[in-house]
Amino acid sequence: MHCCDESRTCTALWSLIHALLCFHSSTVFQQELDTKHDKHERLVKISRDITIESKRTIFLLHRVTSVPDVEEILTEADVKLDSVRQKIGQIAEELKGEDLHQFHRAFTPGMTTNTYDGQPTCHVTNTHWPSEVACVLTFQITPTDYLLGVADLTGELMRMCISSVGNGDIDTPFQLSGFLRQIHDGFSYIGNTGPYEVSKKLHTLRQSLGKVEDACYTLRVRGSEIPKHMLADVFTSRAATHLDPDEPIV
Amino acid sequence: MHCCDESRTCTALWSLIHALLCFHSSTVFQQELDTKHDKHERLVKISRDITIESKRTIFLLHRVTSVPDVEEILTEADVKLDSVRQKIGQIAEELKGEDLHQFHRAFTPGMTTNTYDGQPTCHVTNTHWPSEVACVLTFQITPTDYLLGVADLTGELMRMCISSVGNGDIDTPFQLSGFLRQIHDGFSYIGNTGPYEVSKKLHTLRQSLGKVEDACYTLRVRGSEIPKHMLADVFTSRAATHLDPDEPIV
Amino acid sequence: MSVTEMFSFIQGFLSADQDIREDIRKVVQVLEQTAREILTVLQSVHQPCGFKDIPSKCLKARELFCTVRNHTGELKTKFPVEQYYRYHEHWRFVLQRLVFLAAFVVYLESESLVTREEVAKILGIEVDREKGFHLDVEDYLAGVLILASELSRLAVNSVTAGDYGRPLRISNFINELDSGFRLLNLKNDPLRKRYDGLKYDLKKIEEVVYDLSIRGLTKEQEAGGDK
Amino acid sequence: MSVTEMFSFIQGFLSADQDIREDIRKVVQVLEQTAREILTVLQSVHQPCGFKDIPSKCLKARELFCTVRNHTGELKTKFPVEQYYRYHEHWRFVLQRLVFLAAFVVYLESESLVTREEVAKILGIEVDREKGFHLDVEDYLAGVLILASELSRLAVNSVTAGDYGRPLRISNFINELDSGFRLLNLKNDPLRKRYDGLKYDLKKIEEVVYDLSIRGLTKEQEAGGDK
Amino acid sequence: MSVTEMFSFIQGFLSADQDIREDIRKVVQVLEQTAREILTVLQSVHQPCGFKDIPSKCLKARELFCTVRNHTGELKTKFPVEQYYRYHEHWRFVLQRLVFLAAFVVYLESESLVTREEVAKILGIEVDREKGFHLDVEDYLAGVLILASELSRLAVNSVTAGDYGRPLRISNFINELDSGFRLLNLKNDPLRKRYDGLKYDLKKIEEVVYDLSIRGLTKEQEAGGDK
Amino acid sequence: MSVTEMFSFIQGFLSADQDIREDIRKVVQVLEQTAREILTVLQSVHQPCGFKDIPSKCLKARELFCTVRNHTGELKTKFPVEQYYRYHEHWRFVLQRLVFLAAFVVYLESESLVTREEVAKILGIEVDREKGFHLDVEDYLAGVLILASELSRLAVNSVTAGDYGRPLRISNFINELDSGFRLLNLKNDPLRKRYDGLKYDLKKIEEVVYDLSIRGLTKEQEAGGDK
Amino acid sequence: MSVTEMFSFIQGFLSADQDIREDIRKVVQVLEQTAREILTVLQSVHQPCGFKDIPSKCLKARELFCTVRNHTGELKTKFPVEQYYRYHEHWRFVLQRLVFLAAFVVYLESESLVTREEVAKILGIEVDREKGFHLDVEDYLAGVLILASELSRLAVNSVTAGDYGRPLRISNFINELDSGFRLLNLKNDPLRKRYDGLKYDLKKIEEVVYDLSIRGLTKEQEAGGDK
Amino acid sequence: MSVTEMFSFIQGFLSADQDIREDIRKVVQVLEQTAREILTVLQSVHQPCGFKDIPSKCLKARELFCTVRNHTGELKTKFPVEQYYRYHEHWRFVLQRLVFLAAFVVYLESESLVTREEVAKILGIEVDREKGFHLDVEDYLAGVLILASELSRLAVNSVTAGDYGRPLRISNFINELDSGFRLLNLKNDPLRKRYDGLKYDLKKIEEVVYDLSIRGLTKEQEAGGDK
Ligand SMILES: [Mn+2]
Ligand SMILES: [Mn+2]
Repeated sequence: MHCCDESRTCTALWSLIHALLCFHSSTVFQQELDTKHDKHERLVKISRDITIESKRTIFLLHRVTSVPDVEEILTEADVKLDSVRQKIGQIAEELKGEDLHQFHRAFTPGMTTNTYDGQPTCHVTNTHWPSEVACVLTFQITPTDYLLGVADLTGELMRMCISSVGNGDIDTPFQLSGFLRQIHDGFSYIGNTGPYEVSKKLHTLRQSLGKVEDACYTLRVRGSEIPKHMLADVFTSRAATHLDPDEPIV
Repeated sequence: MHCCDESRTCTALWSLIHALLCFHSSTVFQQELDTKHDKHERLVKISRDITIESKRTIFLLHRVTSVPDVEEILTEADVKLDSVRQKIGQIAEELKGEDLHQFHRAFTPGMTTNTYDGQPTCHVTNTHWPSEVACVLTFQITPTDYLLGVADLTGELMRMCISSVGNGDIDTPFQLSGFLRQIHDGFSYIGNTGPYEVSKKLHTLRQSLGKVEDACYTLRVRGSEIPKHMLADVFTSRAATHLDPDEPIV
Repeated sequence: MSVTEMFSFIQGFLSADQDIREDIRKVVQVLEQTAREILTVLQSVHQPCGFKDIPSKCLKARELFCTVRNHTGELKTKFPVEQYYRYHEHWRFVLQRLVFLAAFVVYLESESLVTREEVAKILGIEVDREKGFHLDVEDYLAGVLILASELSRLAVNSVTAGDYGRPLRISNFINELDSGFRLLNLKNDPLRKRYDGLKYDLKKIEEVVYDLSIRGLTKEQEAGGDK
Repeated sequence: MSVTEMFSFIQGFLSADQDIREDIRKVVQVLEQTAREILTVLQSVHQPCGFKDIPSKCLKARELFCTVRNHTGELKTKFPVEQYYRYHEHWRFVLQRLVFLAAFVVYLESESLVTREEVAKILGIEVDREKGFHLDVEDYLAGVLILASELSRLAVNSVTAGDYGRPLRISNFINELDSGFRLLNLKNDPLRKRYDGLKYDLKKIEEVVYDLSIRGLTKEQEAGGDK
Repeated sequence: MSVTEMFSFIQGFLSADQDIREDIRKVVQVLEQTAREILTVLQSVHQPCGFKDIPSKCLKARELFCTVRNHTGELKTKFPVEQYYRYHEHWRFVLQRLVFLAAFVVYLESESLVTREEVAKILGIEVDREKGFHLDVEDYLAGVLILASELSRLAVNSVTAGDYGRPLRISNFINELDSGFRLLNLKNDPLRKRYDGLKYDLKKIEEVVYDLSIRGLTKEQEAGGDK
Repeated sequence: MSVTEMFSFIQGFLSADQDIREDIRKVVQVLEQTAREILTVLQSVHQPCGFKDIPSKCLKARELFCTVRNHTGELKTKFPVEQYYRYHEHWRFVLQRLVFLAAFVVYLESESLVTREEVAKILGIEVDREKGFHLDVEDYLAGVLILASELSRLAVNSVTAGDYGRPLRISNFINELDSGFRLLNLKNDPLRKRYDGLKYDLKKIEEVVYDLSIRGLTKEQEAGGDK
Repeated sequence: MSVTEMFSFIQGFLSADQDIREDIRKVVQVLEQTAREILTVLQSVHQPCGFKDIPSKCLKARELFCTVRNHTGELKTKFPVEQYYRYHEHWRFVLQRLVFLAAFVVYLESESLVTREEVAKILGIEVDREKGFHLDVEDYLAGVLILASELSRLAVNSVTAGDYGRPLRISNFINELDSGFRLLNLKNDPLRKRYDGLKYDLKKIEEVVYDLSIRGLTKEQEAGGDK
Repeated sequence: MSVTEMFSFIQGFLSADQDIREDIRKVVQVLEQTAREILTVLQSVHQPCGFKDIPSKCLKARELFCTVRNHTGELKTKFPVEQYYRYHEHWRFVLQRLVFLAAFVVYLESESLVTREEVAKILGIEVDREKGFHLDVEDYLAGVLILASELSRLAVNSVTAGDYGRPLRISNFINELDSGFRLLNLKNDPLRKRYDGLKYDLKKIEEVVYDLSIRGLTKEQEAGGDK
């Protein structure tokens, strides 16, 4: 009933359209739609893997502040990052010859995790802004992805700062607060010029910065109290009881 | 600094705890957490596959109302369903010896699609309530999953009804409206006794039923108009122009 | 200071992007205006008097499509061609409307379905992504589905205007269209939703044909011959 | 009618489930009440006067844990054992509180971390899922993290009460705990969040130790001997 | 200690309140179950076969309302009558459903709007707040609005069942109801929102009557005599 | 203290503003009541019996518009005229309803579209912002769109009442309105959304006309002479 | 017409209710204003200079409570006393604030917890529901919890003002309060949530006492004699 | 055709309005850019090194305010002055930010609260509505509340930078501000919400002062001479 009876009602015109539509669409259109959809699915999967792998690496890097053998951890992190790089390569492969933005949403979550993932490694070794991330990737990260990644990084840095204080590391918070303040000022300079997601991150960033500033404040207030004549005394006893001798002193 | 200096401050007690916690947790705890997490990930993946595969089958079954070779499609659907069954087997395998509910959320989306997936096949061949679904599955479906699946089925049946009307099939809507009304009354009997998701579906179900009832109404109002003396005339001409001769007549 | 520099740099990127979007928005506004004008021309076919001079209305619409081609030509120059999907959302809506309008004109002229190639030509854009500013498949399909809904309205109004043959032809056309769509495995949500609407259009047209049948008005038509 | 029958049947399932939940809720309420009583007993250690008779308070808490074991014994009978995770949410919260309370008692008694086995025994439940109503790993860890926060408070109050040795020992204990947790790769969100809180506890305790150090009060302690 | 004493005293208050709420919740659950059973009985009038024995269904529903009266009788004993509004939220929802069901039965029996007095009698409660457990005006109105929506569905299904006279009578009834509501100056938000839904019900029923009118089916009805 | 002084001063500002808003709210409430009364009068035209005495209903409505003018007169005195847009939100809703009611009366009287000037006169307000409390263009358009939806309902009900000529005239009227709106370049969101509703009204009316056409009821009308 | 009559009758009910609510709102606004004035008087105790003349501030606040009693007296006359819970939401918020203010005054005067009876007397209302407009237990508790948070702030500021004895006394007071609350089996959500805040207040105060202890400032206090 | 003419005429109105809004939006974007630049300049006072050259930063900000005045000057020309509130929403947000920035500069320069007059002068706009483009009271208050939150951050960072006197002065300033706001009877929702935030700022600053007091750092300050 759905299919017109060719011998009676369908004219040549209709059969032409029929052919054109039914077969054209079932082959060409469907193929186009399917290819697109399957590629999207693959990108989602790879992106998911990248996120998991990146989070594991971040986790590993957090231990940097607390273990003696930093080198070993960095090596391990590098191995993990290699696998991330491989997966990013896969994305690049999939996107070869495609318009990046068509599938952008598919892999963005993975990429932003990765952006900040690259950071702590560099940050630990030298406190300067890392730029090698861009080189690692074989395809372009959009500025938005980059900004979002940086914003996520600040959250991790805040956590790092709080645990530094807990561990008695006094320099890191001050260094971090300056660094975070720069990022914060940068973000507020960009303001609502950027896309919505970036403006939204500004709030979280401000909270992280607040926590780091509070930590610095606490350290300063505490440190202010040592009576001058006791100073030497205090630190010898401290070192003797539970501090490593090579720990930086206030 | 994080690691206490054994020779001085750490007593035997401390080293015991240290051993217990650091190594116990990194082996036993971590293993337990990882196993759980990985299994969860696998289940999510299989469930996703089931959903895709099931949707494809439903899609195929929709064509039943419009193609001449129903048998062929049913065979094709059966092949597809076999692959779904295989995947469900994988879930069952993963859950062997596990508490079903621990991972429940991981595979529910896939399972509910599948519940209603089984239905149309049966519905097309015989209009009775199918119960074989339960047998196909090698593990128990919770009543909630079942109800959710049935509710999703009604949405599909509503679509089927509307296209039947479009195709001039006049019996299906009346059959479907009775069937849907029974399901609707059943759901309203259960009311808010069930879990939240079930109560939520009731609204959608009511909308679907409304659409089917409207369709029946339209058919009745339309059909009421044929002047008795024209009746025979109308249908001969109709059959002659664009209806299959074996189409059921009002 | 290096961080400041980097943020200024990024700000540059973002500003450039916003400028592009602003430019695109302006051209798109003009396109929307022209699309509205074409619609006004074609809408009159629903009026009883409008049925008489469909050809002249199509001609007028064709002329307006020249303007459309100028605007799409301008649109292409507003952004790097390989970033089509970055700015897709800006013109997606108007492009679907234009596909519909082109499909409507072609239908009124020849009662046939416009192909993707033809639409692209009418709008002055490409079919293949590689060749430049192109017509996305989904946008083409969305435009065709708008046509279906317009034709179901036309079926109703052609009866009012006393043209009893057209609804039958529209019915066949929409049925063919439905068969075509049924072969597609639509995953894309908005398109799937629009396609669900097609069933209601189909139902409406079927009602019209039924109403004509029981009154013997279709036979009359065949006997009398039409168009 | 078959559909009606089936819905009655399902309604039976759902009612049974709700009855089970109602039963569980009742036992859980009693458990919460007992947990609150244990807390009241243990809270008094924060008071200056409370520091003197910690042992007697621990004994009293141990007695109340007998009642807890009775209730957990009853809880087990309320639902089929293999459906533990189906109803997990009902007792999750109170179980974590009880783990904390058990861990607090054990800490006050021996300044050591209660093991999962010990906790299970104190609460009258199993460690292995296979053996019956058990203690989920995550609930154990959550309970331990509550302990950390309580101990940071205890460190503060022990200084007020004039006990200058305890904060140092608490500091070491929490540091060990932190090392342990740092080895875990926490994916589970609520646990991860709670763990983030541990850093603040650590910071607070570190402040106390620092305050004692710069005043030479830790040395005094070592010299004088304590506890 | 005085503070402790006062808090113990307060705990007495709170426990009493919680016990009352627990008791109310239990009765309300039973009421909801009975309401659902009445609904199941009455909903079968939408089935084509259901139109034949409306009287028997009404009888069955009336019997179930006896059970309702028992439960409302029990509900009254659960709390001091002057504290009606303290616990109002607990039974508000089920009471509105019951008003609807009573109004539906009365409509099916006599095609008239149940008055507040009648509903109160059917549910075994009072109209005046002073006399005891009463029916709040807003709950009565909410229940009546649910009826309107059910009747618009009934109008559609009665046509399907071949009863062409009923929609016209429903249309008049709903129109009268609408006039009634327009007299009210509703500020109360949830009621106002529900009332907005009445317009859609009205429109829907008018379109059913229209479909019958244009096909001469209303006249046929009048000619043939109805009810 | 200077800060205190400044804040006291500011409090004066804020109080004045709040008083004005309170006053406006009161008058607006009365206006809403009158609007509801006019609506009740006009609604009866949808009833079969209501078709007979449309003129008398219009007269009654016209009388009530006198009251409206008194209230708008009072409204003007409640705030400085140049701050119209500061308080616009307060009366926006009721003004759109009143525009609709005025447009409905005028349509029923003369089957023509009320102009902005006429509405303003009926409501006792100005057209030009410069001259005082005026009718914002967007509010005028919103009111006209409510009329379209009311007329689609009237088309349905006039068939029920046996008046077969009116739907055709309504169809022409709404078509003209639609052309008018298509001339507008609407960016404003709420108005645009309402305008999208006009398409549905139009389609509905066209279907009514179709139903009459296919049954030959329009010709009958023309033959019999109408209006 | 009977339906119309019933609805007119119902409108009477609704209007009466709306009028009562309007009246209540007005009195409540005045109460809020007075509450804000009392707060302003009491807030100054946080200032270093404010510590000197707490008694005079308390006297001033006591005077303002006379005004409060006038307003609560007026409030009672606005609605039938048995419908307290019908309109409870309107005054709930301000009553909790007033309980807090009364509790704050009493604390400042005597460093003791105001009882429910005392508060009721200060506010000119009843303790027992039976005797008239009364103070709901939950509102009393809510007000007391606001006091706890205010006292944690006072502890901080009293150190700034050089009063080292007060924090210790506040700490004891809040500890006692905490024990009291732990006796309660709170199920009620908003109160439970507020109670969770008490833990933070307690911790904050303990830290203040700690800061004093470690610096030997508490002993100094004891030595020097206190209050 | 008369309807067409009227709609063409209305299109004129709408276009004019849209053009004005487009113009306003452009100027507002530039204002926002300048506001962000001022913010960047002033935010550097939170850096330890930033405390040294506050005066030079203030000078730089003052220069940028010249640009602001140019833009506000331009903004005024974009629409008829009496229609301020028609377009208020467009510049409301940026104006509040600018008030904050002006208040911050003035605070840094003189540690005093900028008056409404001063702000208006800095921004190149009027205080009185009658005189032209003015500063709405609520926008002034909103900007001042942003300042409070910024100052609580400054108090923290000034301690980090070793400036122990500033927090005390900030505390007094915020206390005075709080008293001022308590004089206001805020009903307006967004402003009320912001004001609730002030309490947290105040508490935060008080704790900073506390930390300094208990360590004797405030006295040291006083002894050493300050500012
Ligand atoms: Mn129809
Ligand atoms: Mn501190």
